[in-house]
Amino acid sequence: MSVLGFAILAGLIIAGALVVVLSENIVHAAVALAFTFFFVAGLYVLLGSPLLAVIQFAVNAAAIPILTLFIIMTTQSRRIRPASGVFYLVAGFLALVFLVGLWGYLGAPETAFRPLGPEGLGVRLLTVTLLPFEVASVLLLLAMVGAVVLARRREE
Amino acid sequence: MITLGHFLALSAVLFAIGLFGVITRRNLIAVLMSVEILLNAAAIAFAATAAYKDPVFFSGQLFALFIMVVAAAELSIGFAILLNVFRHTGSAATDVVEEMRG
Amino acid sequence: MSYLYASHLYWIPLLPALGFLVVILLGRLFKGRSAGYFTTLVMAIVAFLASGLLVEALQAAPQWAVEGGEAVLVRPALPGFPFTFDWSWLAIQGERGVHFTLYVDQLGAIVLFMVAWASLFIHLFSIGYMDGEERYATFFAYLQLFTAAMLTFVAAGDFFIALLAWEVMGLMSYLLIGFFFKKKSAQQAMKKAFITTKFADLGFMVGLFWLYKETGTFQMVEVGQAAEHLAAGVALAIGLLFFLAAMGKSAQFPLHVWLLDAMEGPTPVSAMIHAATMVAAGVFLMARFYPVLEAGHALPYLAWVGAITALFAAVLGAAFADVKKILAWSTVSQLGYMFLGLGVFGWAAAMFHLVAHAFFKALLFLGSGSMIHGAKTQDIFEMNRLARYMPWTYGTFLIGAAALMGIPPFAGFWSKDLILHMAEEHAPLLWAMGLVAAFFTAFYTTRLIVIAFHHPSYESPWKKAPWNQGCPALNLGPEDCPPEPPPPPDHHPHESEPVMITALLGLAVFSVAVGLWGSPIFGQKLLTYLYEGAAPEILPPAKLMGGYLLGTLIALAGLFTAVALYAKDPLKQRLPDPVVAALQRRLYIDEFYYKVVARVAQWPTDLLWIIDTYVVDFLVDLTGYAVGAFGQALRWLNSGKVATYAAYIVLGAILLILGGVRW
Amino acid sequence: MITLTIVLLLALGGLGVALAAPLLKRGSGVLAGVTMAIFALAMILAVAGFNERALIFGSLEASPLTALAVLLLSAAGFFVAWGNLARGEELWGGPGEFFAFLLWGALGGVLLVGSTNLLLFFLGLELSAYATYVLAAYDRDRKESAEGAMKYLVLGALSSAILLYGFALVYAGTGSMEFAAIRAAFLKGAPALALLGALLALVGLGFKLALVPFHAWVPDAYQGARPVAAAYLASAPKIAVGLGLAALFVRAFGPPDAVTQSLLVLALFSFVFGNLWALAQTNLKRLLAYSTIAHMGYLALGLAIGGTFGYAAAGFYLLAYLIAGGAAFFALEAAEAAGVPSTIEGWKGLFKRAPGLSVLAAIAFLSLAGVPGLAGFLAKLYVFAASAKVGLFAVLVVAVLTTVLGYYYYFRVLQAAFLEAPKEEGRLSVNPSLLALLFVLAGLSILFGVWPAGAFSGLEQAFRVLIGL
Repeated sequence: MSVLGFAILAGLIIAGALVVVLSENIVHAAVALAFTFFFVAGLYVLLGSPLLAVIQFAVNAAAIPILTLFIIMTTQSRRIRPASGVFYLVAGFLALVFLVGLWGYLGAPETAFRPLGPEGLGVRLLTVTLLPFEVASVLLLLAMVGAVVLARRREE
Repeated sequence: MITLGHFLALSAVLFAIGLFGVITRRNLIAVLMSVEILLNAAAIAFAATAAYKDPVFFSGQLFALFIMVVAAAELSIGFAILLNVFRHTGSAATDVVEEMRG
Repeated sequence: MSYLYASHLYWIPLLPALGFLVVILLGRLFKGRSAGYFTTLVMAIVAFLASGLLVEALQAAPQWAVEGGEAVLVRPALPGFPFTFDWSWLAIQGERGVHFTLYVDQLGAIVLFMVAWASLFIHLFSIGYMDGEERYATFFAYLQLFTAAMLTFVAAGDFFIALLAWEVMGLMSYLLIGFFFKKKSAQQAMKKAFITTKFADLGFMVGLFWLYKETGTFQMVEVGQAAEHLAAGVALAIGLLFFLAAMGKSAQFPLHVWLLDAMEGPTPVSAMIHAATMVAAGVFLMARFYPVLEAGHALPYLAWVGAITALFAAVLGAAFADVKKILAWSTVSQLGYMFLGLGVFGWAAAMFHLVAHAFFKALLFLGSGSMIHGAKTQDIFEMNRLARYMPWTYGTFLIGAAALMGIPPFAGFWSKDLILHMAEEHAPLLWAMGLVAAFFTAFYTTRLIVIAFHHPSYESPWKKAPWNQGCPALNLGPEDCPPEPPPPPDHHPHESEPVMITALLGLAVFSVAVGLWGSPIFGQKLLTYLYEGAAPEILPPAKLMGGYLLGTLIALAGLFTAVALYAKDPLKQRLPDPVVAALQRRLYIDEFYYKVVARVAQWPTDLLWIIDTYVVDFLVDLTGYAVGAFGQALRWLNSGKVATYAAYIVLGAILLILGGVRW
Repeated sequence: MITLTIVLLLALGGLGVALAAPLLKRGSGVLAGVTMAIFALAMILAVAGFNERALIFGSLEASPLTALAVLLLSAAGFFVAWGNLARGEELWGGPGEFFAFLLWGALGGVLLVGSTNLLLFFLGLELSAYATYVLAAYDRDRKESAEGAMKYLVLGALSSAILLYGFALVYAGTGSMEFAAIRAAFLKGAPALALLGALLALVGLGFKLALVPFHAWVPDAYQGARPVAAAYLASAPKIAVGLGLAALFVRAFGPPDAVTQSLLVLALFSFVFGNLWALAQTNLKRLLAYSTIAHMGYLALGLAIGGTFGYAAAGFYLLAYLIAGGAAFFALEAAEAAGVPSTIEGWKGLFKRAPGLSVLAAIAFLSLAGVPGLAGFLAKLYVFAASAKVGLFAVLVVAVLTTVLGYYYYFRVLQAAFLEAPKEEGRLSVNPSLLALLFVLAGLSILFGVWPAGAFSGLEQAFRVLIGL
């Protein structure tokens, strides 16, 4: 696997995520989110899983940002009022401690890297995870009905 | 040579950024976007682990798929509730939901 | 082998408890005398069940026969006996803890039978006696709960349950003594009873937990088995702690002071709680606790306390004029006999006396209630030739009195002489004290009968005596404790109504029957049931003959002395004033408690009061305030801000991670 | 097969209700009846199949524990559906769909408890969580509802992301998603990464259980929701996560000391702070919310102690809390429906105006406070006994002391209702169906308060099978 490819993707992902959490313009943040997810899809390609990459692209890098932009327009949000400096400090500190706390544990042992083709993944999806697959459908249905019920216009 | 550790480190950084976003953002939409980052950080860790350590079942990559489903569902309900908030207050800033306290 | 009544024995304590709930909760629905009828009906069912249980228990119990002075086992106990019922209510699996265990052996069955029937008759009597009183239904509810507690206590197979029942009994006794709580003397009496018995109950609690620490169980059977493994000193200490509780409950010297004043309660209560059942609970507890007492060699203490109490109370009984107080002294004295019996290895004799006494003393108390009802006074001097006006009361009272005095063939004769016989064998000095007490028993009983039933109404010398103004034993002056007004001079007593007479007759029958059941005439049948193979009380009549003869002579001596002294001139005072004053003021023991003990105790009390008022209250207030303020102050933490909440979550996660590193 | 039937019943029942709801615009009573019937059927099936052992589709385990989850969750759903009869029609925006969320939420809980791998566990958790997000927001006409639900959702999403990340680390540490393999890895000596993941998972589950410091959403969400919905928020996720945590500990994590000790600390924080906060409340919904936090602390104490007895004690706590806490919320609902605001001020003199309701509410509050004779008392006693058994005396002392605080604030409510004079005169007409529900719940509180043995032995049986004894 290309070290260079990973480094570039990782850098882009982190940069995109930073824009998402720092930009005061909410539209910029949403677009940056789309780009971040797009690069994450690239990471999945690097992991040898084009199926995952495609779905990541379709759902996370396209559908979700579009939905987000739609809501941004509906609520007429433009700028995000920045939090007070203290808050940035606290949050930055917490995030840092979290990262440092994790860091000590990272560094999994070296193992061989084995990709799996889309067919294999698809077969496993409908065998190993058949029940979760069905449950996910209920989950989506629930979300759909819930969203409809909550957002439906009042019928006088 | 890229190892699992690299991927996990990336996901950890991404997760930390997401946490930072959840705490500092003062717009509910932006907070939810930060949550999306958190979910993706987890998905990266799952997908990478599957490729490195779970050669038989690859269940981590399946999990990553389900995370996308969950993220979509979460966002749809979240936005529906957000619309209700907006309908009552005319804003999506976090300070409109700070009335109840104590 | 299946036992119909034994397998449902829990109904026996449960029914009166339910009766209590029904009457308390639906109190308003019970109009007129209906509460009395209802609870009496409940007791009738309980008495029926207890009788069935008794029959089953006696069939299943080991059968003994008396052959040539030796008890011979005819047939061992049937399987399933003693009856037990175990409801592991709060018990944790694999742990010993508190089990709601009922345990009924032949002794338990006999005492349950006694309590149930005595309670039934007392309920019946109260229907008429309490008629027209305020809180009529409440009275019966209390009686029900008391009965439930007493039955639970008798049937308890676990000392912890016994303690709970014991405390409920104490509570009901306290509430019933103060039933006429508008009287200052009743208030003071209930306080006195409460403080005295609570002090004694400390012994039960401390002893019980010490016992649990030593044996790891509350179960009576297991305690009995573990007793012999206890160190002698520990067994003695625990035994004496339990004995302290029994002394308080059974009014033994020097903790007898509360029982006299407990007569402030309604007369049926005196009969039920302060004569027949609750005060006997102390004796019963000692009987259940016998293995530990034996292991600790604590029995001589019981014997001495019992003998002193028996004598002392019998003497004082001869100096009083209030019919209920005379009977109260008599109760104290008879309970002393029971402890004496236990203390001289006369276990079965003491139990026999317990059962017999319960019936005849309940009879006497109810008889006194009938007398009070008819004569409108409690003072025997003020009663007007009751024998003429109240023939039924008179007749039944005579039966009870004969039993108390020990005139053959009535109950007290058989049981008391058996105790005295055991004392003769093991402690001659105590035997002599017992004999003197027996003389005084006959004396005061005859005095009571002669003055109350045969003499016309006099102006009471008791009320005139300068040393009796107010209630010195209750620390009350004349203004708070005025003497009861005498009945109008031309008052003609009348016989009580049929329900009350029925109760008297029933108890009379039982007190005769129980005596005969344990007498050699019927082969000491009752005693063979109580016999547990440890005490040599079952003797052929020939061996006892001397004792019987002596007992009869002493009783007759007391009787004739009293007749000689009081037949002609009951008012004549034959002892010098200071002696009479000392006797009538109970040898100043109560006043000693009030004056000296209470005053010495006043210092720490005052100190405690100061601490309580200025320190504890302050601390409590401060704590309450501080906690409330703390709660208020912490509210700002929940600021309502999403970001803050999220920060808490992240912070919590970090702390968990860092904490997790440590492990 | 019975367990699969129950799963299908709940899933398809929810689907059917959701489809029928738009057609029956004014017929939410019918749907309530159908829902109650489905839950009742599920309970019957669960009892029938209590001892069934099977592995369904390789990821759902039919076991007594799963049956227990079905029983408790169905009971919660049944009571909430019943409670909703009173004012169901007023729930604007979907009176019928309400019931679909009850069914799906219960389904999520069952899947969570019965799952044998991280994936199904997570999906079950999300399913039950989403149902409660929607229910929290259901009272759309009130701003508080939207506010509470928004906070709940945002924080819930954050916490489930943390849980998810924890699962990812567990997966990275052990290389498997299956509980059995994870457990094997943990027993060999927990890999650091997996241990860390388990701790992060505890954060997410602690959030659902409302343990301090993951508790802050609880009062706001409860205050915003209508009391019936709050009753569901307070019961169903707690049952699911409480039992699920035990299952996760035993089946997957071992459980390692680090995790149980952490849970113990969270429990300690919860019953101390929950009770302190509750002291300061005047709004009854917030009071109940903070007291829920405290109760979940006691529950977590039982879970942290573990073993058959600890888990069974926690299970009994869930049962007692489900009954009494639910009843308390339904009492608020009944009072609100009669026009009494849910504040201590509003409840003053309620006894004079609605004696039946007051007495039944009092039983619920007394059970929550832990008065002997009611289920809540025994629940606390069992948990305390469990902690005494393992020698946690310091924690035990704190737990008992904080219980006293609980007495204080619950009695404050009762004092207002029973001893103080009402502000307004006149009898209130209380909805009879709610009154009947309260009557049933009070009866259950008393029943389990005097006869816990049956329920407790069932719980012990379920956890004994779980632990594999």
